[in-house]
Amino acid sequence: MAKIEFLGPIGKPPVEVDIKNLDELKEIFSKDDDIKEWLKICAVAVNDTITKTLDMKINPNDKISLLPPVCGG
Amino acid sequence: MAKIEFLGPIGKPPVEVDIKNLDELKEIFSKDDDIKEWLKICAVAVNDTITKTLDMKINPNDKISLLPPVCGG
Amino acid sequence: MLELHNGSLHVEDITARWYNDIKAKNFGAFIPFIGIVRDEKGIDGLSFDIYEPILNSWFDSWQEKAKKEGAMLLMAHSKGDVKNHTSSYISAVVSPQRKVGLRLINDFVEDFKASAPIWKYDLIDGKRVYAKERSMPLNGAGLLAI
Amino acid sequence: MLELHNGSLHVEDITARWYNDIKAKNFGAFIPFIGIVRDEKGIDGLSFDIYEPILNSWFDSWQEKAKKEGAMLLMAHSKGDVKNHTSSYISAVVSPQRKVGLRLINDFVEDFKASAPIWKYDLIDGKRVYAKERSMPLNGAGLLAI
Repeated sequence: MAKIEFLGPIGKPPVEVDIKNLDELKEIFSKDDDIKEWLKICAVAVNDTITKTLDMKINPNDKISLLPPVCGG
Repeated sequence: MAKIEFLGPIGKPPVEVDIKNLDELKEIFSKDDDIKEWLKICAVAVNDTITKTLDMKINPNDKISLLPPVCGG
Repeated sequence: MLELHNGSLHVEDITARWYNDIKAKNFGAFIPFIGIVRDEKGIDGLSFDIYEPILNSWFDSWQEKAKKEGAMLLMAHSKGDVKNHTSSYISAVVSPQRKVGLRLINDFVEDFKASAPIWKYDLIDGKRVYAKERSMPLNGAGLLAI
Repeated sequence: MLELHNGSLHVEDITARWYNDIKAKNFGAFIPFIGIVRDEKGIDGLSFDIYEPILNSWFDSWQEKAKKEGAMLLMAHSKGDVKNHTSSYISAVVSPQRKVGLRLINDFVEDFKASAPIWKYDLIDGKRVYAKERSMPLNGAGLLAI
Protein backbone atom coordinates (compact mmCIF):
# COMPACT_ATOMS: atom_id res chain seq x y z
CA MET A 1 0.00 0.00 0.00
CA ALA A 2 1.27 3.47 -0.86
CA LYS A 3 1.15 6.05 1.90
CA ILE A 4 -0.41 9.46 1.28
CA GLU A 5 0.71 12.39 3.44
CA PHE A 6 -1.19 15.67 3.60
CA LEU A 7 1.37 18.34 4.42
CA GLY A 8 1.16 21.66 6.20
CA PRO A 9 -2.25 23.25 6.62
CA ILE A 10 -4.28 20.41 5.06
CA GLY A 11 -4.41 18.93 8.54
CA LYS A 12 -5.50 15.43 7.56
CA PRO A 13 -3.86 12.26 8.91
CA PRO A 14 -1.99 10.04 6.42
CA VAL A 15 -3.89 7.32 4.60
CA GLU A 16 -2.82 4.15 2.81
CA VAL A 17 -4.13 3.33 -0.65
CA ASP A 18 -3.72 0.48 -3.11
CA ILE A 19 -2.95 2.16 -6.45
CA LYS A 20 -0.78 1.52 -9.50
CA ASN A 21 -0.48 5.13 -10.65
CA LEU A 22 -1.50 8.68 -9.75
CA ASP A 23 -4.51 8.55 -12.04
CA GLU A 24 -6.01 5.97 -9.71
CA LEU A 25 -5.31 8.27 -6.77
CA LYS A 26 -7.16 11.07 -8.53
CA GLU A 27 -10.09 8.68 -8.98
CA ILE A 28 -10.10 7.83 -5.25
CA PHE A 29 -9.88 11.51 -4.24
CA SER A 30 -12.77 12.45 -6.53
CA LYS A 31 -15.07 10.92 -3.92
CA ASP A 32 -13.53 12.93 -1.04
CA ASP A 33 -15.16 16.33 -0.70
CA ASP A 34 -12.75 17.38 2.08
CA ILE A 35 -9.76 17.20 -0.20
CA LYS A 36 -11.20 18.46 -3.51
CA GLU A 37 -10.45 22.15 -2.94
CA TRP A 38 -6.89 21.35 -1.89
CA LEU A 39 -6.23 19.28 -5.01
CA LYS A 40 -6.55 22.34 -7.23
CA ILE A 41 -3.65 24.08 -5.49
CA CYS A 42 -1.50 21.20 -4.26
CA ALA A 43 1.67 19.87 -5.87
CA VAL A 44 2.31 16.13 -5.58
CA ALA A 45 5.59 14.47 -4.62
CA VAL A 46 6.36 10.79 -5.00
CA ASN A 47 9.11 9.72 -2.64
CA ASP A 48 9.99 13.36 -2.03
CA THR A 49 10.32 14.38 -5.65
CA ILE A 50 7.62 16.61 -7.11
CA THR A 51 6.03 15.00 -10.13
CA LYS A 52 4.13 16.53 -13.03
CA THR A 53 2.74 13.43 -14.66
CA LEU A 54 -0.34 11.40 -13.70
CA ASP A 55 0.78 8.18 -15.39
CA MET A 56 3.65 7.85 -12.94
CA LYS A 57 3.84 4.26 -11.73
CA ILE A 58 3.31 3.85 -7.98
CA ASN A 59 4.89 0.95 -6.11
CA PRO A 60 3.84 -0.48 -2.77
CA ASN A 61 5.67 1.42 0.01
CA ASP A 62 5.91 4.57 -2.09
CA LYS A 63 5.30 7.78 -0.22
CA ILE A 64 3.04 10.32 -1.90
CA SER A 65 2.91 13.84 -0.46
CA LEU A 66 0.43 16.61 -1.15
CA LEU A 67 2.05 20.03 -0.85
CA PRO A 68 -0.26 23.06 -0.54
CA PRO A 69 0.85 26.62 -1.50
CA VAL A 70 4.00 27.71 0.31
CA CYS A 71 5.20 30.88 1.99
CA GLY A 72 8.57 30.56 3.65
CA GLY A 73 10.56 33.36 5.25
CA MET B 1 42.62 82.91 -4.29
CA ALA B 2 40.90 79.60 -4.96
CA LYS B 3 42.36 76.56 -3.27
CA ILE B 4 43.14 73.43 -5.29
CA GLU B 5 43.23 70.09 -3.46
CA PHE B 6 44.70 66.93 -5.02
CA LEU B 7 42.89 64.02 -3.43
CA GLY B 8 43.86 60.42 -2.72
CA PRO B 9 46.84 58.99 -4.57
CA ILE B 10 47.83 62.18 -6.43
CA GLY B 11 49.96 62.99 -3.40
CA LYS B 12 50.50 66.67 -4.12
CA PRO B 13 50.07 69.43 -1.51
CA PRO B 14 47.27 71.95 -2.10
CA VAL B 15 47.98 75.10 -4.11
CA GLU B 16 46.27 78.48 -4.37
CA VAL B 17 45.49 80.01 -7.73
CA ASP B 18 43.95 83.24 -8.96
CA ILE B 19 41.37 82.18 -11.58
CA LYS B 20 37.91 83.24 -12.73
CA ASN B 21 36.81 79.91 -14.18
CA LEU B 22 37.97 76.33 -14.70
CA ASP B 23 39.23 77.06 -18.21
CA GLU B 24 41.91 79.22 -16.63
CA LEU B 25 42.82 76.39 -14.29
CA LYS B 26 43.24 74.08 -17.28
CA GLU B 27 45.57 76.67 -18.80
CA ILE B 28 47.68 76.79 -15.63
CA PHE B 29 47.84 72.98 -15.38
CA SER B 30 48.92 72.65 -19.02
CA LYS B 31 52.39 73.80 -17.90
CA ASP B 32 52.57 71.22 -15.08
CA ASP B 33 53.91 67.89 -16.34
CA ASP B 34 53.41 66.20 -12.95
CA ILE B 35 49.65 66.65 -13.12
CA LYS B 36 48.95 66.11 -16.84
CA GLU B 37 48.43 62.36 -16.65
CA TRP B 38 46.11 62.72 -13.68
CA LEU B 39 43.95 65.31 -15.46
CA LYS B 40 42.82 62.73 -18.02
CA ILE B 41 41.27 60.56 -15.34
CA CYS B 42 40.31 63.02 -12.60
CA ALA B 43 36.89 64.44 -11.91
CA VAL B 44 36.70 68.01 -10.62
CA ALA B 45 34.62 69.27 -7.72
CA VAL B 46 33.95 72.90 -6.90
CA ASN B 47 33.03 73.35 -3.25
CA ASP B 48 32.43 69.61 -2.97
CA THR B 49 30.10 69.27 -5.93
CA ILE B 50 31.42 67.51 -9.02
CA THR B 51 31.15 69.75 -12.05
CA LYS B 52 31.04 68.91 -15.74
CA THR B 53 31.46 72.35 -17.25
CA LEU B 54 34.67 74.33 -17.76
CA ASP B 55 33.00 77.73 -17.91
CA MET B 56 31.98 77.44 -14.28
CA LYS B 57 32.69 80.71 -12.51
CA ILE B 58 35.21 80.43 -9.68
CA ASN B 59 35.08 82.84 -6.74
CA PRO B 60 37.88 83.67 -4.33
CA ASN B 61 37.81 81.19 -1.41
CA ASP B 62 36.27 78.49 -3.60
CA LYS B 63 37.65 75.01 -3.02
CA ILE B 64 38.47 72.98 -6.13
CA SER B 65 39.16 69.25 -5.68
CA LEU B 66 40.70 66.83 -8.15
CA LEU B 67 39.31 63.31 -7.65
CA PRO B 68 41.23 60.42 -9.25
CA PRO B 69 39.60 57.03 -10.09
CA VAL B 70 37.91 55.45 -7.09
CA CYS B 71 37.69 51.96 -5.66
CA GLY B 72 35.81 51.76 -2.38
CA GLY B 73 34.87 48.62 -0.53
CA MET C 1 24.64 24.71 5.03
CA LEU C 2 20.98 24.64 6.03
CA GLU C 3 19.93 24.83 9.67
CA LEU C 4 16.46 24.72 11.20
CA HIS C 5 15.78 26.21 14.62
CA ASN C 6 12.82 25.93 16.95
CA GLY C 7 11.29 29.39 17.34
CA SER C 8 12.95 32.73 16.56
CA LEU C 9 16.44 32.84 15.09
CA HIS C 10 19.24 34.30 17.17
CA VAL C 11 20.35 36.59 14.37
CA GLU C 12 23.49 37.99 15.98
CA ASP C 13 24.78 34.53 16.94
CA ILE C 14 24.04 32.92 13.61
CA THR C 15 25.47 35.69 11.43
CA ALA C 16 28.54 36.06 13.69
CA ARG C 17 29.16 32.30 13.54
CA TRP C 18 28.80 32.26 9.77
CA TYR C 19 31.04 35.31 9.38
CA ASN C 20 33.73 33.73 11.52
CA ASP C 21 33.48 30.47 9.59
CA ILE C 22 33.97 32.12 6.22
CA LYS C 23 36.12 35.21 6.80
CA ALA C 24 39.45 33.43 6.28
CA LYS C 25 38.21 31.50 3.24
CA ASN C 26 38.98 34.33 0.81
CA PHE C 27 35.45 34.83 -0.44
CA GLY C 28 35.37 38.63 -0.55
CA ALA C 29 31.65 39.15 -0.14
CA PHE C 30 29.23 37.92 2.54
CA ILE C 31 25.61 38.90 1.93
CA PRO C 32 22.98 37.80 4.46
CA PHE C 33 19.30 38.41 3.86
CA ILE C 34 17.51 38.59 7.22
CA GLY C 35 13.73 38.34 7.41
CA ILE C 36 12.04 39.93 10.43
CA VAL C 37 8.40 39.31 11.36
CA ARG C 38 6.36 42.48 10.91
CA ASP C 39 3.66 43.52 13.34
CA GLU C 40 0.71 43.88 10.98
CA LYS C 41 -2.96 42.91 10.68
CA GLY C 42 -3.16 42.33 14.42
CA ILE C 43 -0.95 39.23 14.43
CA ASP C 44 1.19 38.26 17.40
CA GLY C 45 3.67 36.50 15.15
CA LEU C 46 4.01 33.77 12.57
CA SER C 47 4.30 30.03 12.79
CA PHE C 48 5.91 27.63 10.32
CA ASP C 49 5.65 24.02 9.21
CA ILE C 50 8.50 22.64 7.13
CA TYR C 51 8.73 19.52 5.02
CA GLU C 52 12.39 18.78 5.52
CA PRO C 53 13.12 16.11 2.86
CA ILE C 54 12.13 18.38 -0.02
CA LEU C 55 13.57 21.49 1.61
CA ASN C 56 16.91 19.68 1.86
CA SER C 57 16.96 18.57 -1.77
CA TRP C 58 15.86 22.03 -2.94
CA PHE C 59 18.69 23.58 -0.89
CA ASP C 60 21.24 21.05 -2.14
CA SER C 61 20.42 21.81 -5.76
CA TRP C 62 20.94 25.53 -5.11
CA GLN C 63 24.20 24.79 -3.33
CA GLU C 64 25.39 22.97 -6.46
CA LYS C 65 24.41 25.94 -8.59
CA ALA C 66 26.28 28.34 -6.29
CA LYS C 67 29.35 26.09 -6.22
CA LYS C 68 29.62 26.27 -10.01
CA GLU C 69 30.05 30.02 -9.64
CA GLY C 70 32.60 29.65 -6.84
CA ALA C 71 30.05 30.75 -4.26
CA MET C 72 28.40 29.12 -1.24
CA LEU C 73 24.96 29.40 0.35
CA LEU C 74 23.93 29.39 4.00
CA MET C 75 20.40 29.32 5.32
CA ALA C 76 18.61 29.24 8.66
CA HIS C 77 14.85 29.00 9.15
CA SER C 78 12.50 28.77 12.11
CA LYS C 79 10.08 25.94 12.86
CA GLY C 80 7.04 26.68 15.00
CA ASP C 81 6.18 30.05 16.48
CA VAL C 82 8.09 33.27 15.85
CA LYS C 83 6.96 36.47 17.57
CA ASN C 84 6.69 39.86 15.87
CA HIS C 85 9.96 41.80 15.57
CA THR C 86 12.09 38.66 15.70
CA SER C 87 13.62 36.78 12.81
CA SER C 88 12.35 33.60 11.15
CA TYR C 89 14.66 33.44 8.15
CA ILE C 90 18.25 34.13 7.13
CA SER C 91 19.75 33.30 3.76
CA ALA C 92 23.32 34.23 2.92
CA VAL C 93 25.63 34.07 -0.06
CA VAL C 94 29.40 34.07 0.21
CA SER C 95 31.11 34.78 -3.08
CA PRO C 96 34.50 35.80 -4.37
CA GLN C 97 32.74 38.27 -6.66
CA ARG C 98 30.40 41.06 -5.71
CA LYS C 99 28.22 40.83 -8.82
CA VAL C 100 27.83 37.06 -8.63
CA GLY C 101 26.98 37.37 -4.94
CA LEU C 102 24.36 40.07 -5.43
CA ARG C 103 22.73 38.18 -8.28
CA LEU C 104 22.73 34.91 -6.33
CA ILE C 105 21.18 36.32 -3.16
CA ASN C 106 18.41 37.84 -5.25
CA ASP C 107 17.69 34.70 -7.26
CA PHE C 108 18.05 32.39 -4.26
CA VAL C 109 15.65 34.36 -2.07
CA GLU C 110 13.12 34.70 -4.90
CA ASP C 111 13.18 30.97 -5.61
CA PHE C 112 13.00 30.24 -1.89
CA LYS C 113 9.71 32.13 -1.76
CA ALA C 114 8.35 30.18 -4.74
CA SER C 115 9.74 26.71 -4.04
CA ALA C 116 10.69 26.00 -0.43
CA PRO C 117 8.15 23.61 1.14
CA ILE C 118 7.37 25.81 4.12
CA TRP C 119 3.88 26.75 5.30
CA LYS C 120 3.19 29.98 7.11
CA TYR C 121 0.48 30.67 9.65
CA ASP C 122 -0.51 33.94 11.30
CA LEU C 123 -0.66 33.75 15.08
CA ILE C 124 -3.92 35.42 16.07
CA ASP C 125 -5.29 35.12 19.59
CA GLY C 126 -3.13 32.07 20.18
CA LYS C 127 -4.41 30.30 17.06
CA ARG C 128 -2.57 29.37 13.85
CA VAL C 129 -4.31 30.69 10.73
CA TYR C 130 -2.89 29.47 7.42
CA ALA C 131 -1.58 32.47 5.43
CA LYS C 132 -3.33 31.22 2.31
CA GLU C 133 -3.59 34.58 0.54
CA ARG C 134 0.18 35.15 0.74
CA SER C 135 1.10 31.59 -0.23
CA MET C 136 2.15 30.45 -3.70
CA PRO C 137 1.18 27.16 -5.35
CA LEU C 138 4.29 25.13 -6.12
CA ASN C 139 5.32 24.51 -9.70
CA GLY C 140 3.23 21.50 -10.78
CA ALA C 141 0.30 22.30 -8.48
CA GLY C 142 -3.14 21.03 -9.51
CA LEU C 143 -1.92 17.69 -10.87
CA LEU C 144 -4.73 15.82 -9.09
CA ALA C 145 -7.39 18.49 -9.60
CA ILE C 146 -10.74 17.05 -10.57
CA MET D 1 23.52 56.30 8.71
CA LEU D 2 27.11 56.40 7.50
CA GLU D 3 29.97 55.57 9.84
CA LEU D 4 33.71 55.59 9.20
CA HIS D 5 36.08 53.52 11.32
CA ASN D 6 39.85 53.53 11.64
CA GLY D 7 41.15 50.15 10.45
CA SER D 8 39.13 46.93 10.10
CA LEU D 9 35.42 46.90 10.80
CA HIS D 10 34.14 44.90 13.77
CA VAL D 11 31.55 43.13 11.67
CA GLU D 12 29.73 41.27 14.45
CA ASP D 13 29.39 44.40 16.59
CA ILE D 14 28.27 46.66 13.77
CA THR D 15 25.72 44.28 12.26
CA ALA D 16 24.38 43.31 15.71
CA ARG D 17 24.02 46.98 16.64
CA TRP D 18 22.21 47.76 13.39
CA TYR D 19 19.97 44.71 13.72
CA ASN D 20 18.98 45.70 17.26
CA ASP D 21 18.33 49.27 16.16
CA ILE D 22 15.97 48.27 13.37
CA LYS D 23 14.32 45.01 14.45
CA ALA D 24 11.37 46.66 16.20
CA LYS D 25 10.83 49.20 13.40
CA ASN D 26 8.69 46.84 11.32
CA PHE D 27 10.93 46.79 8.26
CA GLY D 28 10.70 43.09 7.41
CA ALA D 29 14.00 42.71 5.58
CA PHE D 30 17.56 43.56 6.67
CA ILE D 31 20.18 42.93 4.00
CA PRO D 32 23.82 43.67 4.83
CA PHE D 33 26.53 43.41 2.18
CA ILE D 34 29.85 42.69 3.90
CA GLY D 35 33.12 43.12 2.02
CA ILE D 36 36.10 41.08 3.25
CA VAL D 37 39.68 41.72 2.12
CA ARG D 38 40.95 38.82 0.03
CA ASP D 39 44.48 37.51 0.31
CA GLU D 40 45.63 37.77 -3.30
CA LYS D 41 48.56 38.98 -5.38
CA GLY D 42 50.83 38.88 -2.33
CA ILE D 43 49.16 41.76 -0.53
CA ASP D 44 49.08 42.04 3.27
CA GLY D 45 45.90 44.04 3.13
CA LEU D 46 44.34 47.19 1.73
CA SER D 47 44.42 50.81 2.78
CA PHE D 48 41.85 53.53 2.11
CA ASP D 49 41.65 57.30 1.75
CA ILE D 50 38.21 58.86 1.90
CA TYR D 51 37.04 62.32 0.91
CA GLU D 52 34.31 62.74 3.46
CA PRO D 53 32.38 65.82 2.21
CA ILE D 54 31.50 64.20 -1.11
CA LEU D 55 31.01 60.75 0.43
CA ASN D 56 28.48 62.28 2.81
CA SER D 57 26.51 64.05 0.09
CA TRP D 58 26.58 60.94 -2.12
CA PHE D 59 25.26 58.87 0.80
CA ASP D 60 22.59 61.44 1.69
CA SER D 61 21.23 61.44 -1.87
CA TRP D 62 20.94 57.62 -1.74
CA GLN D 63 19.25 57.83 1.64
CA GLU D 64 16.65 60.15 0.10
CA LYS D 65 16.12 57.69 -2.74
CA ALA D 66 15.69 54.78 -0.29
CA LYS D 67 13.31 56.81 1.88
CA LYS D 68 10.98 57.34 -1.09
CA GLU D 69 10.62 53.55 -1.26
CA GLY D 70 10.05 53.25 2.49
CA ALA D 71 13.55 51.83 2.98
CA MET D 72 16.68 52.94 4.84
CA LEU D 73 20.40 52.56 4.16
CA LEU D 74 23.26 51.94 6.57
CA MET D 75 26.93 51.97 5.72
CA ALA D 76 30.27 51.52 7.46
CA HIS D 77 33.68 51.88 5.83
CA SER D 78 37.28 51.68 6.99
CA LYS D 79 39.87 54.45 6.80
CA GLY D 80 43.55 53.51 6.72
CA ASP D 81 44.89 49.97 6.82
CA VAL D 82 42.77 46.81 6.74
CA LYS D 83 44.46 43.41 6.93
CA ASN D 84 43.58 40.42 4.75
CA HIS D 85 40.55 38.40 5.93
CA THR D 86 39.05 41.32 7.80
CA SER D 87 36.28 43.63 6.65
CA SER D 88 36.60 47.14 5.21
CA TYR D 89 33.04 47.73 4.07
CA ILE D 90 29.45 47.04 5.08
CA SER D 91 26.39 48.42 3.34
CA ALA D 92 22.91 47.46 4.43
CA VAL D 93 19.36 48.03 3.32
CA VAL D 94 16.35 47.77 5.60
CA SER D 95 13.07 47.60 3.75
CA PRO D 96 9.48 46.65 4.37
CA GLN D 97 9.54 44.76 1.07
CA ARG D 98 11.85 41.97 0.02
CA LYS D 99 11.96 42.92 -3.67
CA VAL D 100 12.62 46.60 -3.01
CA GLY D 101 15.34 45.65 -0.54
CA LEU D 102 17.09 43.24 -2.89
CA ARG D 103 16.99 45.74 -5.75
CA LEU D 104 18.25 48.57 -3.54
CA ILE D 105 21.21 46.67 -2.07
CA ASN D 106 22.28 45.74 -5.60
CA ASP D 107 21.96 49.24 -7.02
CA PHE D 108 23.44 50.92 -3.95
CA VAL D 109 26.54 48.71 -3.86
CA GLU D 110 27.05 49.05 -7.63
CA ASP D 111 26.83 52.84 -7.46
CA PHE D 112 29.06 52.85 -4.39
CA LYS D 113 31.77 51.18 -6.47
CA ALA D 114 31.37 53.73 -9.26
CA SER D 115 30.79 56.91 -7.29
CA ALA D 116 32.03 56.87 -3.69
CA PRO D 117 35.15 59.07 -3.36
CA ILE D 118 37.33 56.41 -1.77
CA TRP D 119 40.82 55.45 -2.90
CA LYS D 120 42.21 51.99 -2.44
CA TYR D 121 45.83 50.97 -1.99
CA ASP D 122 47.37 47.52 -1.81
CA LEU D 123 49.59 47.01 1.22
CA ILE D 124 52.75 45.37 -0.10
CA ASP D 125 55.88 45.08 2.06
CA GLY D 126 54.57 47.82 4.32
CA LYS D 127 54.00 50.23 1.42
CA ARG D 128 50.76 51.66 -0.01
CA VAL D 129 50.42 51.04 -3.75
CA TYR D 130 47.46 52.78 -5.43
CA ALA D 131 45.12 50.14 -6.91
CA LYS D 132 44.92 52.07 -10.18
CA GLU D 133 43.97 49.12 -12.39
CA ARG D 134 40.92 48.28 -10.25
CA SER D 135 39.81 51.91 -9.88
CA MET D 136 37.09 53.62 -11.90
CA PRO D 137 37.15 57.21 -13.13
CA LEU D 138 34.27 59.18 -11.66
CA ASN D 139 31.47 60.40 -13.89
CA GLY D 140 32.78 63.66 -15.35
CA ALA D 141 36.44 62.62 -15.25
CA GLY D 142 38.80 64.26 -17.75
CA LEU D 143 37.21 67.72 -17.54
CA LEU D 144 40.63 69.39 -17.29
CA ALA D 145 42.41 67.00 -19.68
CA ILE D 146 44.74 68.77 -22.06
